[in-house]
This record gives sequence, structure tokens and C-alpha cells, in this order.
Amino acid sequence: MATHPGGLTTVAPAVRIAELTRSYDDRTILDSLDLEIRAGEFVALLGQSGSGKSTLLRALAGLDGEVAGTGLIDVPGAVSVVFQDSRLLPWLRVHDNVILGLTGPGAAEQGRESLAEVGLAGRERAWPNQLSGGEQQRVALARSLVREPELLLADEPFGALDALTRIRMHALLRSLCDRHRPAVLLVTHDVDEAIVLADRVLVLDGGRIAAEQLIDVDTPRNSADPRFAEIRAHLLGALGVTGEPREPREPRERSRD
Amino acid sequence: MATHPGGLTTVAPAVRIAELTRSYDDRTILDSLDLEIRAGEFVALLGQSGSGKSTLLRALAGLDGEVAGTGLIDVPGAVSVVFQDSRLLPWLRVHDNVILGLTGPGAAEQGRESLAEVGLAGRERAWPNQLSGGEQQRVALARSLVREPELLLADEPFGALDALTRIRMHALLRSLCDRHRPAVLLVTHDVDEAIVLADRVLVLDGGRIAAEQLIDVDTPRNSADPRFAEIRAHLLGALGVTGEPREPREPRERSRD
Amino acid sequence: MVATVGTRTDSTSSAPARSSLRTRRRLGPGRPIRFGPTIGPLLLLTVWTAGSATGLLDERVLSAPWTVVTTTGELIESGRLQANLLTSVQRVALGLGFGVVLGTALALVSGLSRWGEAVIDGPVQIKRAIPALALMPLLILWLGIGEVMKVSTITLGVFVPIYIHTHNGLRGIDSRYVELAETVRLSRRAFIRRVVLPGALPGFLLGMRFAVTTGWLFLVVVEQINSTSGIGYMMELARTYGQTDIIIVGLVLYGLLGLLSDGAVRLIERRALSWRRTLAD
Amino acid sequence: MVATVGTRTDSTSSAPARSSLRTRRRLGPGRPIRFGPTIGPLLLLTVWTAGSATGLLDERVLSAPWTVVTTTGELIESGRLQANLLTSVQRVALGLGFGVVLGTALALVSGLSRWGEAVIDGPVQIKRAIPALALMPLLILWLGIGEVMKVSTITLGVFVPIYIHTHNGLRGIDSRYVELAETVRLSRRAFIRRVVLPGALPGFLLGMRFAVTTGWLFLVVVEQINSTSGIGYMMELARTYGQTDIIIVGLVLYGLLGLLSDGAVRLIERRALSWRRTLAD
Amino acid sequence: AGDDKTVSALAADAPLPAQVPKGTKLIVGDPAVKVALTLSGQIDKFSFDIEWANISGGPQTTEAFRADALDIGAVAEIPAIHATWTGLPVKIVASKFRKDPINHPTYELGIAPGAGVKTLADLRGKKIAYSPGQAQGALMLRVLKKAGLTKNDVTLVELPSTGDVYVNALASKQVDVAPLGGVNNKRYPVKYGRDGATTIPHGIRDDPSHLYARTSTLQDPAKAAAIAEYVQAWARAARWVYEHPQEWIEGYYVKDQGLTPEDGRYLVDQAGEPDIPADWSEAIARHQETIELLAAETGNPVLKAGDLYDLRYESLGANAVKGGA
Ligand SMILES: Nc1ncnc2c1ncn2[C@@H]1O[C@H](COP(=O)(O)OP(=O)(O)OP(=O)(O)O)[C@@H](O)[C@H]1O
Ligand SMILES: Nc1ncnc2c1ncn2[C@@H]1O[C@H](COP(=O)(O)OP(=O)(O)OP(=O)(O)O)[C@@H](O)[C@H]1O
Ligand SMILES: [Mg+2]
Ligand SMILES: [Mg+2]
Repeated sequence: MATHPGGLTTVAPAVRIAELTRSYDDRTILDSLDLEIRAGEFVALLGQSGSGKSTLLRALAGLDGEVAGTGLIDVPGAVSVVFQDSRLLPWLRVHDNVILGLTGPGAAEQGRESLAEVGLAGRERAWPNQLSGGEQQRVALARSLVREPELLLADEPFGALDALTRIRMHALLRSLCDRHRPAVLLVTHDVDEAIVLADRVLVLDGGRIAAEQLIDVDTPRNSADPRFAEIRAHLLGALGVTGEPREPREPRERSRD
Repeated sequence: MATHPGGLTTVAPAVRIAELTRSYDDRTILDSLDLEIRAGEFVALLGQSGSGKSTLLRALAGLDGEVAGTGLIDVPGAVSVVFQDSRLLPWLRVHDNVILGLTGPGAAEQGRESLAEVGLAGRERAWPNQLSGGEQQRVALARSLVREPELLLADEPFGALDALTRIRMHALLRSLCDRHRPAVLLVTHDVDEAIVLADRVLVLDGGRIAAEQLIDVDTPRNSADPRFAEIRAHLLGALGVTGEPREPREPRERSRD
Repeated sequence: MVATVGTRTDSTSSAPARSSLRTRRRLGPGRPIRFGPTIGPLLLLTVWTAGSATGLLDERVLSAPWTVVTTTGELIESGRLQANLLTSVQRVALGLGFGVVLGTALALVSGLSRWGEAVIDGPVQIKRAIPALALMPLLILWLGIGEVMKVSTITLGVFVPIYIHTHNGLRGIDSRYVELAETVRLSRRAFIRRVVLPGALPGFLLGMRFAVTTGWLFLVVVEQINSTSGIGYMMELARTYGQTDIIIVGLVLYGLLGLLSDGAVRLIERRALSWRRTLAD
Repeated sequence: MVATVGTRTDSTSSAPARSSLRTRRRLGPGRPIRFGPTIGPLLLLTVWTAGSATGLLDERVLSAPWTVVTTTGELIESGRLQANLLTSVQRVALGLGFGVVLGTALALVSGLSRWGEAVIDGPVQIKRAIPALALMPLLILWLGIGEVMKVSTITLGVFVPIYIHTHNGLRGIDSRYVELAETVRLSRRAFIRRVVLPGALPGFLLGMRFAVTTGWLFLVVVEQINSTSGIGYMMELARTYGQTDIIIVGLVLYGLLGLLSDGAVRLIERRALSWRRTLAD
Repeated sequence: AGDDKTVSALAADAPLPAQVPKGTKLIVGDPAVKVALTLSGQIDKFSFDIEWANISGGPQTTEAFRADALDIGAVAEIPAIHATWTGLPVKIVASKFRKDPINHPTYELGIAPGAGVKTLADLRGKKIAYSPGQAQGALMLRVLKKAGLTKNDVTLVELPSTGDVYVNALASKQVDVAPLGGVNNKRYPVKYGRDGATTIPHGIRDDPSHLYARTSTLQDPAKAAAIAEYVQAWARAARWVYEHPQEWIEGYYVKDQGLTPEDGRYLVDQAGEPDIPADWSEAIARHQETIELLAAETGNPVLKAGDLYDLRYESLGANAVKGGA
């Protein structure tokens, strides 16, 4: 089997998408998109807001039955999804949300462990609406990690997390990947996060994969690494952000008023 | 009036919180917290997930009537809130969501302009659930910007936005601030964002303001600026993140399997 | 294990669509069936026809469909059906109109103020629990035996489901939306128009479905009192004279009215709640 | 403009709490009133008492409260009330039990499969639209005039609101939760237990509120047939004899039963739906 | 309410005023007579305003009386008794019977298929439909008495006699015997005869038909006078119906009630010739029997039947048809 991540390969991929087209009403969101993800590969997906990232994930999860479109999708049977909204069932307590659909005697224990891993030990019996935004997101993460998917689809799973918690969740996700080696498609808006975590980063634009970047930075990946900075600049460029210095803030007259 | 941002001042502040305590059940979330924000001041609030940022914002917005607690809160009359969930009324079209509560003949036009500013021109008649996550967040932003608040409370308003869109929204927020000079309390998880936008950055921890940092970096603020990096390191430290290099990803054996 | 999904698969694609993930997993009810809503009633009609034809259903208790058709024809020819229907429709329409307004207004008052609820809710529950027939003497006392009493009785019957459902729907509005309304400083008027009414609309529409049939059911009760026309009167008369066929015509009419009005409200529901994405979609 | 909010303001704080932002803005119904639910019925009782005392309410149409009390006393003394109530409670309880099971089962079948809906939904709407009294001859023919017929009639009455409300609640479950259930590969069983039933619970409970009163209302109809006991029988007899005071005792009893059973369901509702944060909280 | 006194209340034994004052209005619950008067062209001949209410049967009439929504009701024997018992004093102002009442009964006993009841003696041990408080209920009690049976010799099944309940109960053999009235007498054996359904006569007079009013209404001189005029019109209408069976069948049974001409013919034949006696003593005596029967049954005090009749109206009806016919 080819060891080279990404690129054209003849080995059977875990995910294969060919000529995927999806439109809402008259707006074509995905336009004849092709994509392959190998088993065990970690792919990060960047793209502007509204570019169709969630649409692509929903198609992979088989959830877009009502959407007009054509194309071919090959996915493994065991898919786990972290939705962009955390999507906890409001009438189930946190713990029951995590083990939803799990069977077997170990499920309850697994659920508790998983909740502890995302830093929510002791909150098992809370209702979802008693959690903060980031806590809800972590419950959703716990729910997807407690399963052992062949394909993990995660739609901005860390969006509502602070820096420290985010780092912890990265580690958690990584350890899951190391244990079960699922194919991962992670949507994120944080370019650094994409570079740190992924084997390959894609940029979705105009309904297609507009840019593709293998992450060939040595681990541990350090954002101070010049190759890191180079890749980041390249990806930001693909996302339309030109020049690293952020746009200046207008100087404000503080003494007025 | 004192021109020095933050710090103790005798001038009547726009927001004054004294000894604010809030608990859910037995868990004390805010613990005798004191805070003042001057009129026109832009304060960013950092803090770990679950540290009580949203609780504080809800208290300022007068929305925590059912929560046990004591303390004194002084806020202006015209408060605008961007909730952590975008909180669009699902039964109102996007445009109606934006102008909700606005009266007067210009409201419809203002709403349209505001939607255009957040990049959603042409989507006025969409239902909220037809929008992507980031688009919903932008509608919520548009809704708060179309008003002219004396105090803007924004709970992670950019969390679901990509880098480019985020920069655009920063500019938008800034221009609002320059026009109407509201006091702003912005919750964010992005330390860089906090430094770029704010006059003062607070870190909430243990129910109190655990760290406070005046942003004395010259505009335009550049993350390459050594002072910028210094402040960032300090804030990340206050958030519990030690050492800029991200935790290494375990090297993965790509040829296995 | 790899499953293939070919949603309207391109003929040029090489990999075969082995199985549809969507149909395999689908927990929802699936795609609507063409003319689905007509299947049940048609089935009922078939059973009825078959039962009558084979004599399993006694013609003397449940007239055969063809008898009902000829009887209907005769009733229409003699003008009785139309005249009675017209009278009844007017009574129900009036009662429905007043009842909907009354029920919605009370639900708003009761749902938006604790005092309103304290005063209104209990009596409505009591009213609801008391059989209509038992209330008739009081209504006759207060309102006489004329049209006013009839329309009022229907109104009183109709307002109950409207009230309960709207009130329930309204009370079930997510508090997050109320918070939002408070932060954008909605006036109470705008709050009702923008948040409360749309939020309670699903409840209200379910209430409407009950209100419409309740209106027709109350007709049977009120048209026993001092009426010389109306469907309820026609059926009561037929009962007295043991005219099974006319009774069944009345029942079929009721069934049809029930189906039609229910269908109409559901149509409105589908339009008015088009923003919803639910299990039913 | 600066407003001060002092939520349980610290006495040590220097700035005065000038006005409460919360009460100023509050669009929801506010805090519950102590003993709120009793206010309405008590008011009704007061009006009734006052009306009777001043003679504004004709004693021969609406007996005075004290007459009702003495009549109730007599009925209890003679043992009639208890005996009748016991019989009625048994009938209603049985009918309610069967009706709830039937209604829920049909709602599940109809809500989760298009074919189920096609076959079940129409006939239920028809059943609902047809007056109970008009169905009696058929039920008598098929089920006799014994207890079986009585309990069946109540069952048929009760299952309708349960069905409609559960079905409606179920159909209104957000499709996002259905998607979630699909991605975590819930079995159909678990889907029903974890998603459908809890999601439809608010609807079901509203249905229960209607089912309970419907059960009592149908009692009046069935206890006219071959009964020598039961509250409905007692009232019907009093009506033919024109015994206003006994009728009113019955009405008061109905009102109380209505209030109590409604209160009970609401209590369950508050417990079972404690996860909800709504306008009512 | 019903007891509001006019300036000069008319004493119960004071002679009826001859003139009906202007502006007097009567609300009459007697829909069949309304049709008869219309058909005979007499409907506009009243010297006062008349409002017709389609109210019939004891409970409804009583409710309407209480609500002051009705001045005259048309019923049989029972409602006047129950009204008096429940504190609503009423008086009968007109009585109509049938000539040859045994052969022109209002009710017959419907016999369920296979019940094997040929004579009244066969009632022993049977299930009998019984509606307490209604005329049919009282009739069954009298039938049992006549057959020499008590309630313990049969099973009384309490059923309301509204609509077609009895026919259905008989046809489905839920009861063995039930009193059937009107067109059901004819329709039941026709419909279920092939299964063995029959009817048998009960041989008891069941023909009384009264007009009654609240005592308080009769204290109003204007209304009392108007009622006197109505009673005469009522008697003439009854006579007209008898003399114009064809018009009556067409105009009432077929057009108004939606029956077939055959049904109408049957009902006309069944009713026979009306008998409006000028002397009520016989009627009062029979009424007394009914009262005693019901009093024993319900535990109410025995009333004096004579008190239920307003004798000032005794001869009005009879004289009207004597003069008119
Ligand atoms: N209604 C509630 N009942 C009980 N606990 C609650 C409730 N709301 C919030 N909490 C708890 O209070 C704590 C603070 O919540 P808050 O929403 O303020 O956190 P936050 O700082 O906004 O976090 P995040 O960054 O994740 O949004 C959390 O631990 C949360 O679980
Ligand atoms: N149900 C729908 N009906 C109509 N348009 C829709 C619907 N769902 C999504 N869209 C549109 O399709 C486009 C792509 O949406 P999608 O959710 O895939 O974006 P995204 O890349 O995930 O964006 P974000 O980063 O903001 O989440 C958006 O413009 C959105 O408005
Ligand atoms: Mg998205
Ligand atoms: Mg928060």
C-alpha cells in the first residue's frame, strides 16, 4: 500500500467522492467535487463561511436525502459525526446523550470515562441546557469519541473552546486516532489547528477543492517552524487572507466624548 | 474625564459591577466579582470553557432573574446582545430577524444594509435554518450592529467564522465602535483577536477577574510586534497555556495497516 | 465494510451503487406516498362496500354505500340537504369565528400574565370538564332558545380547544426566544406579534383541528333545541323516525366534513410552518 | 441613561438600586403567584355564592352552593354518590387505560411510517368527526349493551386525543434529532424510546389532559345505556326528572374531577418536562 | 324569571279575561300545530303575537320553562308531574285523546326476534327496556301491573327512548321487549320481521296529549287570555288534521318531517279521530293512577291530579271544534 499521504493512489480509499454536486434551490454549493480519503488519514477542511463544508459532511454522513444533486459517495459503514451545532437531545441527560445508541454492559462506564476525558466528570446528570457552550461541544465530542468509527466527520468541533481546553481536546482526538486509526475529515476555521492536526489540508472554494496541502512539517509541530509559517501563509492565501499583519484598527480618540 | 483606559477611575463608568455572585445549584460560578467598563471602552473577556463568561454577560443583560445571587449591576439602558448561540427566531426570515424590534420607516432599509455588510445580501428572505453556521452567526451580528447600543455584549460572535470573514467582521465591529462609541464586552477564545480588538483584556477564572491586561500595542496591531507576542504569552499563561509550541502530535506510523 | 450511496448516480461513474445508505438507515417515516391521505378513507369505504354487498353489515343498521348515495341524491333533489347544510354551516362558521377570537385572546392573557392565568385557566378547565348537554339548561336560561344561544354554545365549545392549545403552545415557547425579545427591547405588542403568536402557531393550528370538529359536534347538541333546520336537526329527526339511511348520510357528511376541514387546517399548517424541519419532512 | 439593577442587592453597596431592569423589561408572565391555580375557581365560587344569595341566579336553574352542599351530604348519606362514583371511576379508568395504549400505539405506527399514516390517519379523523351518540347504535349492535360496550366506547373516545396529540408531537420532532439518531445508528426500538417518545411527550401529555376529560364526558353518553349506576346515570336521571340540585352536584363533581385530573397531568408534565426552559418558567 | 308579577296577578279561580291586550306575546312549543295552522290558513288569525319554538319532550320543555323561554308546551302525562315535584308549578290547559284508544295506541310493544312474547303474560322473565322519567317508562310500569307482574318478575334494562335506540336494542336482541312509538311501530316489524320481530298491543290507554303552562304564566291576565285563544285554535287544528288527512300527510309528514307518504298514511291511520272532551274528570282520574304509580316508583309524594289542571280552560277546546266543525 502506498505510504504517501494524499495524492492519487490506486489503493481502495476509505472515502471516495466522485463528481459530487449539491444545490439548494438554484444555488450550486458543491460542483462536481472529487475527493478521496485513505483509511487512517487525517484531513482538515478549510473554507469560507457558506462555502459548503457542512454540506459536504452531511453528504458523507448520508443526511442530505432531500437535497438535489448527483455524484458517487463511498463511505465506510461506521461513521461518527460531530455536528456544527452540538445537537444534544435536550430531554436526555448528558451521560445518556453520550452513550446514545451504545449497547452492551460497558456502555455506561465508557460514557462516564469519555465525559471525564473531555473534562466533564461529575456533570453526567446535568441537562444539556445547563451546560455552557463549550461544555456542550465537549459532550458532543465525547459522544463521537466513545464510538469507534471508521470515519469521523467533525464539523468545527472545537469552535467554542478556549485555548487550553482546545489543546486538551486535540490530544484526545489524536489519541483516539492513534488507537483506532479512523479516517478523519475535520472542518475547522483555525488554520494553525489544521496544520497541527492534519496529514492533509484542503480548502473548499467555489464548490470544489480549490487547494490541497500536504503537511510535511515534522512533529512536534511548532508554529514557529518556518515551514509551518510557510504553509500557513499559503493556506491563508488560499482562503483569501493576504498579508499576515491584521488589518489595522482605526486609531480611536479616547479623550473625546 | 480620565483618558487612561481601564484602571481605577472616579468618573461614572458605563458599566459597574460590584460583588457580583452567581451560583447554579451549589456551584458558585461568579464569586464576588467586581468590574467597571467606561463608556466607549472595548473590553475583551477570555476564560476557560465553563468559567462563567456567558453567566456574566447574561447578568449584565438582565437575563438571569432565575439564578441565585447577589451583587450590584449598573448598565446603560440601551444594551445589545449577541448570544453565544446565534438565537435567530426560526419562524422569521433572516431580514425580519435583523430588524426585530426596530421601528420607523428606515428599519427595512437599515436591515438590508446591515445584512449586506455581513456579506449576506440577497439572503434576506431565507429562513434561519437554511443558513450555514457562520451565516447564522453573521445574521446575529447584523442584528446587534443595526441597533445603536450604549453597551454591546457579544458572546463569541466570531466563533464560527473563517479567517477572512472574521477579519471583515472585525472591521465592521470597529467601524460601529468608531461611529457610536458603545462600551463593548466581547467574549472570545482567540487571544490574538482579543489583543487586536480590545483596549483591555480580562481573564475570568475562579469566578473573578483573575488577570487584567491593558493593550498598549500601537495600531495597526501586528502579531509580529514583540509587545504583541509578549501580551499574548502573558494572557495564554493566565489561561493556563504554558509554552507557545503546541503539544506535539504523536508521530504516526503511516505505513502500518 | 464499505457502503456505496448513489444518489441519482451519474451514469458515467464507474463504481456501482451497491446499496442505498439512506434507505438502510432511515428512521424517519420516509417519502410521502402519493395520495396517501386518501388511502385510509378509501379502505374504509371498501370494507363498508364489501360488508354491505356480502350482507355481513346489516343494511338495516348500517345502510349500504349505494343506498347512501341514492338517499343523498333524493335529499339534494328535495332541497333538504342543501338547506340544512347551509343553516348549519352558518351556525358553525359564526361559532368558530367567535370561538377562535375568544380562545386566542384568553390564551394570550392567560399565557402572558400570571394573574390572567390564575383567573382564566381554572374556569376554562372546569368548563371543559362539564358535559355540554348538562350546561344547556343554564345557557337556555341566560341566552334563550334562539340563534344567540346556539351560536354561543358552539362558541363556548370551540374556544376551549383553541384556548388550551394556544396556551399550551405559548407556554412552551423556548425561553431563549423570550430573552432575545427582551434584549432587542420588543414592545409587548411586537413581542406578541413576532414571538408569541408564531411560536404558539403550531399549538394554535392543532387547536384549530379540534375546534373545527368540535364545532360540528356541538351542532348536534344545539340543533336538538328549538331548531327546524340544520344537519343536526335532520339527523335527530331521522333518528326519531328510525330512518337509518338518512342517519348514515349525516354520518358520512360528518366524516367528510371532518376529513375536509382537517385537511384544510393541515394544508395551512404546512404553509404556515414551512420554516420547520421535522420528522415529518 | 443608566439603569441600576439590584438583584437582592448587597446592603453594603453604595449605589442605590433605582429600578429593576428585570421587572421593567420582562415580557414573560413573571413569577408564579402563590396558590394561583385556586384563584379562578374560587372567584367562580364567589360569583355563584353572591348570585345565589342575592337571588340574581334563579335557585331553580342553578342551585345555590349551600343547596349543593346539603344535597351532596344527602347523596353521600344515602350512599348513592359513592356507589355511582365508584362505578364511573372504574369505567373511566379502564377506558382510559386501553385508550392511552391504543392511541399511543397507533400514533407511533402512523407517525413513523407513511403507510401506517395513510391507513390509520384518515379513519381516525373520520371517527373524531362523528358524534359519539350517532355511533352508539353500531356499537350496541357489535358490542351489546354491557360493560364491554361502555368501556369500549370510552376507549374509542379517549384514544382520539391521545392519538392526535402524540402523532402531532411526534411529527413535530426536529429533524436534527432524527439525523443525530441516524448517525449514532440507533435501532428503531432505541429511536422510539430515546427520541420519539420523549420528543412527543409534550404532545402526549397535552393529549392526556384531553383524554381524561373526554373519558368523563363519554361517561354521560354510555351511562344512559343499560346502567343503573354511575355519575352519568345519576345526572341523566336527574335531568329527566328536572332535579336541578342533583344536576348541579353532578356538574360540580365534573368540574372538580376536571380540575383535579388536569392538575395531576400538569404536575406530571412539570416533572417529565423539567428539562425544558420555556416562557412559562 | 318566571315569577315576575304583573300589576294585577290573575287569581287561579278568577274568570279568564275575554280580550287579549295589544302587545301580548306567546311562545309556543308545538311545532306540529304550527304546521297544521299554516296548512289550514289559520296561522295569521291570532289576535296576539305568537312565536313558535321547536321544543318537545319533558326535559326540554321544563328547561325552557325555567329559562322563561316558553309559555306553552305540548307533552303527554308525565312532565307535568315531574315539573311539580321539582318545584316548577304547572297546569294543564288542554287535553286531547283518541277515539277508540285501544285500537289507536301511541305505543306498541316491540318484541325482539326470537323472544317469544305473544301476550302480556309472556313478559315474565324477559329483559324490558325501561326509561325512567319518560312516558314510555310509565307505560311499561302500567303494562307490568296489568299483566300481574312486578318489577322483580322481569329484568328492567334502563335505556333512554330517544331516537332509534329501542329499535336497535331490540334488533340486536339486547332487550326482549321495548315500547315503540310512532312510525317505528310500523318500521320495526317491516325491517326485522324476517328475523322474527313482531309487535304486540299492550291494551292500555296511552293517548293523553296535553298543553301545559307554568302557573305563573297563567297569573298574567294577558297571557291567560291569549292561551285561551290558542287552546281554541289548537283544537280546531286537531280537527282540521283529522278532516284533511291528505293535506296533512303531504304538508307535515312528507314535506316537513321528511317521511314517505306511506309512513304518513300509517301515522294518520294510527292516530285515528281526536277526542277533545269537554269534561276532564275521566282524564284526571286516569292521571291520578299514573301519579300514584310514579310516586311509588320514585318515592315522591302523591299529588292530587286535579291540581294539575286549570279547569277554567276545560271546555274551551271542545266548544271550539263543536262550533268550528
Ligand atoms: N442553567 C444552568 N444550570 C446549571 N448550571 C449551569 C447553567 N448554566 C450554566 N451553568 C454552568 O455554569 C458554568 C458557567 O457557565 P457559562 O455558560 O457562564 O460558561 P462560559 O464561560 O460561557 O463557557 P463557554 O466558554 O464554554 O461558553 C458552567 O459550568 C455551566 O455548566
Ligand atoms: N437547507 C438549506 N436551504 C437552502 N440553502 C442552504 C441550506 N443549507 C445550507 N444552505 C446554503 O448552502 C451554503 C453552504 O452551506 P454550508 O452549511 O455547507 O456552509 P459551511 O461551509 O458549512 O459554512 P459555515 O462555515 O458558515 O458553517 C450556504 O450558503 C447556505 O446558506
Ligand atoms: Mg458549516
Ligand atoms: Mg459561554
